[in-house]
Amino acid sequence: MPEHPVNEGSLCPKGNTTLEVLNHPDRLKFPLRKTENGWERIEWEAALDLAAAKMKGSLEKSGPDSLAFLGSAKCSNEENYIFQKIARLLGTNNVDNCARLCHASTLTGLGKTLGTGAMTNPISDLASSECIFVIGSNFAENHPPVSRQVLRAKEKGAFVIVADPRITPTSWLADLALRLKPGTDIALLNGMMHVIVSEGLWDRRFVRERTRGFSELEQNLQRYDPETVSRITGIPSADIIKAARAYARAGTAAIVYSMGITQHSSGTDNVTACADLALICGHIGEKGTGILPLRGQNNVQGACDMGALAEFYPGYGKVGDPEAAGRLQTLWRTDELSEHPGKTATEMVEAAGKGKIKTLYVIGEDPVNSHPDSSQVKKALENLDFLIVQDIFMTDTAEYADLILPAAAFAEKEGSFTSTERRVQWVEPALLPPGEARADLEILFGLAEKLGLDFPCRGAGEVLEEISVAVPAYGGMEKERMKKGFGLVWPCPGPAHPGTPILHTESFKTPDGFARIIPVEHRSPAETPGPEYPFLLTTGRTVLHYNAGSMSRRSKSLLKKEPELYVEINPADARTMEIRDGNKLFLETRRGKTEATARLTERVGQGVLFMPFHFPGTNALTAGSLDREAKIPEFKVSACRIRRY
Amino acid sequence: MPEAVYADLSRCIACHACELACERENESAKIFVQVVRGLAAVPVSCRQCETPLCAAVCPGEALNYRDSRLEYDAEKCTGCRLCVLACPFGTAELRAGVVERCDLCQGKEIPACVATCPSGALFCAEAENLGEDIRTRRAERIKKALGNPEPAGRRVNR
Amino acid sequence: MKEVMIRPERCMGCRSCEIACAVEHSESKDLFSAIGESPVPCKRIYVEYIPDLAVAIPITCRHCEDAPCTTVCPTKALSRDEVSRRVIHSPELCIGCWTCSMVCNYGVIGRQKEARVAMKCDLCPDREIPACVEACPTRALVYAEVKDFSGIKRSQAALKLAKGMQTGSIP
Amino acid sequence: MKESTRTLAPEEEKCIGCRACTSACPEKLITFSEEEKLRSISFPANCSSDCELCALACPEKAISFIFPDEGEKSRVSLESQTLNFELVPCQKCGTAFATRRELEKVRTAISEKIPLPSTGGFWMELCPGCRQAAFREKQAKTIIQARKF
Repeated sequence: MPEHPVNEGSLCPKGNTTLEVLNHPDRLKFPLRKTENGWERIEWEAALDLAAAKMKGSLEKSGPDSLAFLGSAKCSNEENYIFQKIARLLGTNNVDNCARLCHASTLTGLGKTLGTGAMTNPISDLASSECIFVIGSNFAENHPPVSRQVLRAKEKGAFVIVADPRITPTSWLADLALRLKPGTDIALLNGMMHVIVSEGLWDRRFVRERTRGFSELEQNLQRYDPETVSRITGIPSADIIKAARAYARAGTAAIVYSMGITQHSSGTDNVTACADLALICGHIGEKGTGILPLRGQNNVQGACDMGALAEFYPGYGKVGDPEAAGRLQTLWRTDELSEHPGKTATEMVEAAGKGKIKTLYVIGEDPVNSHPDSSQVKKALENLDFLIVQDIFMTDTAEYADLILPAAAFAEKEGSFTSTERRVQWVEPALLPPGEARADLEILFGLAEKLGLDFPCRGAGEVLEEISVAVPAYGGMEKERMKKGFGLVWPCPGPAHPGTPILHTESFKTPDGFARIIPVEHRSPAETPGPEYPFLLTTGRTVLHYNAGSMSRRSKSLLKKEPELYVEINPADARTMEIRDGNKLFLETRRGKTEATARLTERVGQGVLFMPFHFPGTNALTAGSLDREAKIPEFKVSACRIRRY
Repeated sequence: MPEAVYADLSRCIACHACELACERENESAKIFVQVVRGLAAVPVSCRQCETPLCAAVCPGEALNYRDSRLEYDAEKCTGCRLCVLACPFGTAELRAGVVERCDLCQGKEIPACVATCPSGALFCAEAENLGEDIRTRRAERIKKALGNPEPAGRRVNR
Repeated sequence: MKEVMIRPERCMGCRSCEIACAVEHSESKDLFSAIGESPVPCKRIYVEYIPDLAVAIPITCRHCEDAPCTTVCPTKALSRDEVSRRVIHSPELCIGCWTCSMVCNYGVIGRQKEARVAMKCDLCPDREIPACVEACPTRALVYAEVKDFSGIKRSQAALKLAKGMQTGSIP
Repeated sequence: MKESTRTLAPEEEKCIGCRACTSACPEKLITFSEEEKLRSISFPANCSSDCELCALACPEKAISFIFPDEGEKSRVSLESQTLNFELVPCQKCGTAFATRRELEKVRTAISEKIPLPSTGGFWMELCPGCRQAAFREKQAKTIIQARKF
């Protein structure tokens, strides 16, 4: 659809091969139960009975917190809402989704500074920015249609800064490319703020009228002069000054970031530093400004809004906050809701390993490949009493399951999805699900009935009506309204409200309406290269595959172009180790080892290795060290050693 | 009017979406993207030449340049592969006895590769109009360089 | 080599250069006869009007030192003349693939409709001064070596400064 | 004319080794094989069908048929005939991609259209894949210059 405001009719490679994936013969078609002789096909009725019985069993024997629910950011809002409702009505907050692994730090970081952990401006706003500062995002490969807007801005003369340890297709679009060492983002951001403050380029009025906490920041910044920062980050100090001036002087400037910022043990602080930079320059609340965290899946924003999170109820009411709990209790007509926060996705796995979680229900997730430290994950899954996996393919996680429920894919069901720019859009089914596969919502309602939970089976439209009551920002979301245009952008509190594409125009969503400027300190990553493990391994995406790859690795044409796991290594490093392009390499970290094909390229700096995470193997290497607040694992930095195979 | 798919190389981000869109619509890709020295990506497809060398060597008159369009008659094609050898760009291919080259997705409003290009690098245009955009952009840049430099910071005096 | 240098601040958008160019590249080299000619004579210099800024700027081939168009031309129809250092086009070798037009940074390679070949500024090989330069009423186009052109600009700057010193105000 | 047998007479001087006949033959009687620097095309001595597809497909009109009753028995060879052609390696990747004669034919045909220098265009020495790569490299040159980080 050329008139769509986000992609304007364009598709990325994954989008172009969707049909190959949806029509793949490997699609799960029937419920399967694991027996001693392998998988056995069973009827839906029996499958749901079994799932309910096992869940009830754990519940009675070991209490509600022995259950855990891992939701999917690829499922609709309605499905995520009902999913977490089931979990919470069963008495546990052990419900989470994969946002934990990509943008949990955005929720905490932007939450405490701006009050709302979401993208402040729509993607199309980038076209009217005069300066775009991209840090830790390779949108040209991961969100190709975003580049359209960035190029549009460039055409009007915008200055584009890209900070990334690698030279990526995103850096190609840059006027200034900053090649920093992985894990030194805070130093760079503080360094830029140091320049802005010492040269008086900060927005005095904005800081005075809309924020609190500037003086603490000013003090904290003193140590981050360009020379010091240059030593930490490896970026020439002149470039730091240039970037700072360009960002601060621009009439409108936007910050774009992704997992290069969030997936660190200092993820929350990284995000906070980004927010500080935008706040002191007043680049927030106007068209062309703002902070744009780009999400990686179609409904990460929605899954979080729906409360598929261990510490938040629907609409971001904090678990334990009596007022938020009270509202839900009235709506759900129940008087018990667990008051202590549940286990996050990463903690669930850990708890399963220790035997604290007995039954795990996973929808559309592949923790074996997507969580850090795969070998621990596998051990933990084996340790479970019962594992239910609901997916469209037999994933590596599903292999560990006791019960598999075949689900319909996005094009085969109806529901609403919330995109990265908070745009909620309604999806109508275009295809029929294969075999006996059912829409996730239908499965969840079936299960709820078997569990004896008191809510009737309803259509997605009716669930949305309940959501609009539970989540204030969705108050005006109606199926018919969304279908008319290209969805609605939350917050949209009432049926007459047009939606709010730009946040924070008048005041911030903090209790007093002021944004908080919070100083943060640079800390070294949890693991740094040393004599034993001399290389720094960082992970990321490639343009041709999608997340854990359970879908994109089933597309013939994508696989033809990117068939196997590879590792990028700088030619200078390769020379000293006598590695040639195409050699099989053996990689080892403190946690595990894997094999990959060497790809010699200047895209990575010396001493740095890069691996895509779409293939099994990459996350056997990564570390499970977590951010203190967001509990996001540090995927981006591990110490690693290699040898030729 | 002769049209062809052109690429604004400064915009290409090597995402391969055009190849996959072409494969989806035409079974096999007829546009090829590759990264050059890790710093730039260039899509290459049939240039729709106005003096097509492929047609010049065709012995069976299967390839004909008529009305500003290269027409291909598979009936007359003998599969001799001389056209493949004549093409300076290496964009004609012989697959199962049939010459395959970009035909701009005949019957469609715009070619699939152009419609799908996420960065807007590919465009379908007539040769006459190719330079227009670039000239305007140049002129604007020259004008900007001539004008007074913009104030050094918009909010220094607030 | 001498090139057509542009002083955009002087251009008033009269398009005399475009007309002179087309006439010069016609059979008859006369405006009134040229109009009826076939093939229709074409211009190779373009006055770009920018409506937002209400200015016009002439753009023509820069005869780049390391010209992208000559690099990509498969048949060497576009090449650099070793003696005159000009980027010249041989229509008989042109296959009309328009790659040159695609890579040109100034967008000044046009299409000759009837012959279906590329067409660009040849700096009027039959004339001492290119037609466009001669036709420009405001001297916005100057035919000069780069170093001489810089000289002209320097003396202008010096003149401005000198005037300012006399009146005591800096312009 | 219903003849039971006739003899295939490819003319070695004319044939350029393009293999059009091999794909034209409905009974796949004409075969080819490629070794490192040699392409061989094998024609059967006789063929019983009465089609002329191979002769029609031949760009050089190098195939004719001889019928024994035409009194030209001297030219009839009773054994199958194999023609060998020298293959030209690509100047860049070294893959043998075409016979020398094919390239000559292309060069001549192109020269009729545009006055190429006698060596032909640069691309004649490259295989199609390397032509694409070379072309790509040339186009990317200016962009890469602007992107030196």
